[in-house]
Amino acid sequence: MKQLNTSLGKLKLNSPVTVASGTFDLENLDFFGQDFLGAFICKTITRHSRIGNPPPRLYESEAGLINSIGLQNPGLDKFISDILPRLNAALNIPLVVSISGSSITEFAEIICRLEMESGISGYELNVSCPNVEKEGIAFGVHPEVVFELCKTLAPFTQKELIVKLSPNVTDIAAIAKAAEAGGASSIALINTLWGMAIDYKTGRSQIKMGVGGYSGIGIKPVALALTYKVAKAVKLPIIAMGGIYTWQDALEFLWAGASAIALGTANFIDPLAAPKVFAGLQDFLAEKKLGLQDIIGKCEV
Amino acid sequence: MKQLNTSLGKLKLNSPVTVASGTFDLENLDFFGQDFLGAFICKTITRHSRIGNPPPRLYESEAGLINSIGLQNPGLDKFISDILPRLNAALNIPLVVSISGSSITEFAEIICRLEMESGISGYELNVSCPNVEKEGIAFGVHPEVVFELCKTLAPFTQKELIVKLSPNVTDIAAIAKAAEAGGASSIALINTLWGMAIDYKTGRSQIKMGVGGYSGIGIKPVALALTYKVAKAVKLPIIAMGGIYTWQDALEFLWAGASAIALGTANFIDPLAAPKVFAGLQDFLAEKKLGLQDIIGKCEV
Amino acid sequence: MKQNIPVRLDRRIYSREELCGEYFILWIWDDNLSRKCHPGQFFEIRAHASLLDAFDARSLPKLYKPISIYDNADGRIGFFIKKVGAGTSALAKLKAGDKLELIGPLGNGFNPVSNKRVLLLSGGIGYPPLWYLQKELINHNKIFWLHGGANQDDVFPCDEVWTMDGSFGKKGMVTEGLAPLILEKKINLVYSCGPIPMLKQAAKITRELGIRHYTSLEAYMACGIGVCHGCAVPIRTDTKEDIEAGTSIPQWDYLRVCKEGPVFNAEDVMWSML
Amino acid sequence: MKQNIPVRLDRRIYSREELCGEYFILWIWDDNLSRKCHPGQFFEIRAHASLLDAFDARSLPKLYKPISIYDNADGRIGFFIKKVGAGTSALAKLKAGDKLELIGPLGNGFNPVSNKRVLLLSGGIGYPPLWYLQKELINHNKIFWLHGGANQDDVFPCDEVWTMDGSFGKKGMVTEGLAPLILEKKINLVYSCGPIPMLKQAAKITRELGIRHYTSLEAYMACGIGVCHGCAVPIRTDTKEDIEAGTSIPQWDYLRVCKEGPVFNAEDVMWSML
Ligand SMILES: Cc1cc2nc3c(=O)[nH]c(=O)nc-3n(C[C@H](O)[C@H](O)[C@H](O)COP(=O)(O)OP(=O)(O)OC[C@H]3O[C@@H](n4cnc5c(N)ncnc54)[C@H](O)[C@@H]3O)c2cc1C
Ligand SMILES: Cc1cc2nc3c(=O)[nH]c(=O)nc-3n(C[C@H](O)[C@H](O)[C@H](O)COP(=O)(O)OP(=O)(O)OC[C@H]3O[C@@H](n4cnc5c(N)ncnc54)[C@H](O)[C@@H]3O)c2cc1C
Ligand SMILES: Cc1cc2nc3c(=O)[nH]c(=O)nc-3n(C[C@H](O)[C@H](O)[C@H](O)COP(=O)(O)O)c2cc1C
Ligand SMILES: Cc1cc2nc3c(=O)[nH]c(=O)nc-3n(C[C@H](O)[C@H](O)[C@H](O)COP(=O)(O)O)c2cc1C
Ligand code: FES
Ligand code: FES
Repeated sequence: MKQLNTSLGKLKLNSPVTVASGTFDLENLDFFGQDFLGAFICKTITRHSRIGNPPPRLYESEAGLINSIGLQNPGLDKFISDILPRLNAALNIPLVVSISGSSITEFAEIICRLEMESGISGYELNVSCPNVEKEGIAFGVHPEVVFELCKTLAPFTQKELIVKLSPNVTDIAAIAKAAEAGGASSIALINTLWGMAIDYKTGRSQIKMGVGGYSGIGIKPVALALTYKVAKAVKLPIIAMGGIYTWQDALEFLWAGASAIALGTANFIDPLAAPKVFAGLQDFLAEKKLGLQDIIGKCEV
Repeated sequence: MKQLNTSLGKLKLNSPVTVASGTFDLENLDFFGQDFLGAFICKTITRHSRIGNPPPRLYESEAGLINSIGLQNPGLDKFISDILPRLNAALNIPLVVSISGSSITEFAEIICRLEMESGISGYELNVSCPNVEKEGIAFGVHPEVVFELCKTLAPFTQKELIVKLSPNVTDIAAIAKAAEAGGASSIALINTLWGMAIDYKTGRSQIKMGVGGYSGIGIKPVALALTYKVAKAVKLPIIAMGGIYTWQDALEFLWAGASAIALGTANFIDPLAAPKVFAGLQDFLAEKKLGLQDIIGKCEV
Repeated sequence: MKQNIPVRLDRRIYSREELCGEYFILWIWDDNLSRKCHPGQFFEIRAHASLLDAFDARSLPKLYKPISIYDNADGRIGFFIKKVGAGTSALAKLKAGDKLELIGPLGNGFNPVSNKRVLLLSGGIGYPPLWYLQKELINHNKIFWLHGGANQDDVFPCDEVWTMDGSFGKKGMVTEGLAPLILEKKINLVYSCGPIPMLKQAAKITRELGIRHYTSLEAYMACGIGVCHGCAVPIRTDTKEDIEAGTSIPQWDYLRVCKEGPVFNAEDVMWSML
Repeated sequence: MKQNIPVRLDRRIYSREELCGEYFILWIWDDNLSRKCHPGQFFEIRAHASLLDAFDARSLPKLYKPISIYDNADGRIGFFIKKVGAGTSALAKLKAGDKLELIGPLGNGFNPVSNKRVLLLSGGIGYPPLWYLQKELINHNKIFWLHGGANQDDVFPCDEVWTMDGSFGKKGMVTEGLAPLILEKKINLVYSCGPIPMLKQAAKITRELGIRHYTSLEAYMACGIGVCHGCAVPIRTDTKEDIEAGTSIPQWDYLRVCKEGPVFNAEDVMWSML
């Protein structure tokens, strides 16, 4: 598997295939071995527990999934007491903890508390969840705030500091640059697009909250365009996601400039997506006698 | 057909089904009669002719189309001398002329010139084409500029003044509000999303320009979410588009708040899409004994 | 309420049965898998699809669909399915010999009981999980099964049938028959599965009569294995005393139908929020 | 170069032929349509799809694919197709009796000529339009047909064959044989169709030899009827004299392969931009 080594800032990964926050948990590892994964990114944790959004929370459209989970999670304390020990016991790949907050102070509080724990290789700052009004989203759209956030948090940790960006913005490159200037060590993108579906018979929204987050194969062209734009704008490594189902999809993102990719909705479509993407990449590179470094960012227009 | 009457600001339409700029021309009317359409929106015209982007300009992804036409058009003068007379001779439905410019003055110049012609029922201001660098796109993303644009143009014409918005922005509602405040009489949305595709084998972009505009069924959830957001934000009527293929899709947008819809990519997928959508809407409303006004904006969350 | 580690498998359809209306049954045969299943559990199933279909762009692979275990005997597991939309239509096209993708068994399942007077209450496609339950309970309990459907295409073997249009059995909502039957048959335990409005009404009745009632809920699912939190339903977890007001306030949480459910104590479900 | 108003039709596949490699031929039968077709024109075709498939979400309907008229005789129209991707794979699955969706005839087609010594040059899937052309020209002209392919699966009946791997005919690029043949056979007109690099090379040769050369270009298409401007290729429209420099500057425009093409004068194509 040597061939598929990659790195994400300070993190060395044994595989460019990782999993997107909120779409993968230890249960998935009942289906395949974790060595196919470069890292494990857990569901977003907030300072206090969040009950999440009212159901229905899911709707599958023609080409993807609309969700409205609303960052349901047990909160930082329960994460540390219950979840983290279980993750540490189970994992032998790097664990990245996804966190979100409603203020820079709250982010800082979470990171400082997590710094006291062992078994964490990095943080993913979720400033981009479209299902949380006036919280994550408010951060993700303002370059100045993202800059401040990273500048505040970077000194607290030596670990990988990933900022996860929203596609629902006018200029994602400006935000990526702000994250870079602020001291983030890599960029994750994209979180979900705004999405909605309505029952044509009754006029009722298929998602209780109305607008939800849209993911899956239908967003791939958008995710790829934004990956390409961000790769041109910053030097930071990128972990790309958005509609990656197959190893061919994964290659597109690597060519566009991603150092690693994450599978989100694909995990629901096929619980074996990760090993399949891994195997496909491995065969492709072997056949073409290429290494990942010959692909990453080498796209031609 | 009485049942399917609708209106768009100052325009009375005999059908809520219209066609999206750049995807439909007189040639399409070889396949069906124009009475199925509420209006005819022509390809965007600019002050001077534009040669367009280098090929390849098209790529079909899993769930839609990526295009990079680059607003190729013969320019205002040729439009007036060659195209407009042909449109007027052929059409007995309202003609909306889509226009774009690189400055407010240029937009004004075009409208003033077109006001001297007859047979035009309205203008669609394309401030949102993702395939034109620093032109259309620069307008569409700044509420202040959209406000100024509308404020400048509104006094020049008594005709329907539609502003067509880009989805590639942080806050589409703010831009729609700016258009409303500036004096636009209706809103069209959405133009294409940024989209890209790469040949996984070679790393070559499938579109010569790299990033193009993504349309088709895969963008439907996004278009619907943005239609809903804008319908909540402004009182102006909306002409909605983005991935509408079927009459069921059309109903979703009507529920969400659109007074009319437009078919874009669907015209390529099936040249008979418009009459099929029309017939489907008619049957649905007849069966449910509903009028369009019982549907438009009546979505429940 | 045992939870086994679910497996992901492809299995050939061993046989297929046609029923009235839009209903059909798919059988698979797997002795090992069969031994792991309990009444009330379900599988996520799908007509065989490949991720690579998305690349070929012929058809996009879609989510698995949650389907209860309808029967489980002699190594054969049955899925009793109603065709309602895209996912179940794809399943409806499968023939014996075709491949089925499976994840399961999933969920908590019903608690086995004995020496009880049990009433089973099903509505429409709520029927299948109760069939398997009934088979497990029948030797140790007295069972009465009440089933309701829209019309004669929605009714299946049981003790008493109601249809909305009166085309089979008694006419009306099946819950109209519930209270009298509970009293008449001296029922001390109800198991139910069906549409939410029916379950809500049934829960009200059993609550008023003070009868224990376990209900199996439905929800739209993405993962089926407890990962995505998409299948959440509001369930009472505790009560907190409000000293000042002298009342107790229910504490509740969104629990996962696929993991903590699909079977819940009807008392604990926050019906007003559903 | 006649242009008829294209029609949109569904037609049953009358018969299907299998060829070597990934090639096959689909025949339809429609006397009226047949009368409207000219060599070099094409149809947009597709395996029957419904917009409503998108709603059912079983499969998403995709674009039509441009396919040349390969043959047109006795009311039967043939499409000679190579399976290369999703669209042509869907066509490859069709059997006699299945429905084909058609839009056409489209494009300008080749200009008919007589009393000429004509060379046809095709590469790979550039073969089909030249077959129809050849049938129309054969009685009034002297024809020599040169064809090239990657290997023996890419060759079809003609006068001289080249393959890249030498598995059939001469080994090498088919354009290597072009100049000698033009001279030897005293050719005064070339018609070509094939991959861009081959056409580019051929255009250079005919230009140097001062031979008229019409070439049929390919492009990715969305509408096929001249509406979307997606199939643009750079074509010289005029020349402007640059008085100061004493040179003439080519004026060019992006023309549509589906409307102004697919056949262009090879002299006019801005090959360096392709
Ligand atoms: C734990 C569990 C066990 C189940 N067991 C069975 C079973 O044994 N047999 C069986 O046939 N079905 C069962 N279902 C329901 C089945 O999962 C749904 O009918 C199926 O997911 C619908 O998918 P679809 O793609 O065919 O339709 P969709 O396209 O998702 O929906 C089509 C139409 O059906 C409606 N609909 C969708 N899901 C449901 C639902 N869950 N209940 C009512 N209406 C719905 C939608 O509003 C829509 O109008 C079970 C569900 C759960 C959660
Ligand atoms: C006017 C015209 C006439 C044509 N006549 C014929 C014909 O008679 N018979 C026939 O088999 N084909 C013909 N073609 C080509 C045919 O249209 C394409 O092969 C087809 O559109 C490919 O679609 P797909 O979905 O199968 O493959 P895609 O998924 O679109 O592409 C699959 C692979 O093929 C490559 N590819 C795609 N299109 C082309 C192309 N045009 N040329 C070379 N490589 C391509 C892609 O880069 C990709 O690697 C014609 C094209 C034009 C424009
Ligand atoms: C059900 C669901 C839950 C998600 N939860 C989170 C989350 O908690 N934190 C986060 O940063 N992203 C979350 N996401 C977004 C994904 O991590 C990912 O960015 C997005 O789905 C796009 O990738 P995909 O198209 O591969 O799914 C969630 C997505 C889905 C579908
Ligand atoms: C090939 C193509 C050309 C287009 N040209 C224009 C244009 O000239 N002006 C414009 O305002 N929008 C243009 N659009 C955008 C469409 O009008 C429409 O907003 C978009 O495609 C979304 O709708 P759809 O998903 O139904 O195609 C074009 C779209 C396509 C696919
Ligand atoms: S369906 Fe994902 S948690 Fe239940
Ligand atoms: S394919 Fe649309 S103009 Fe040629």
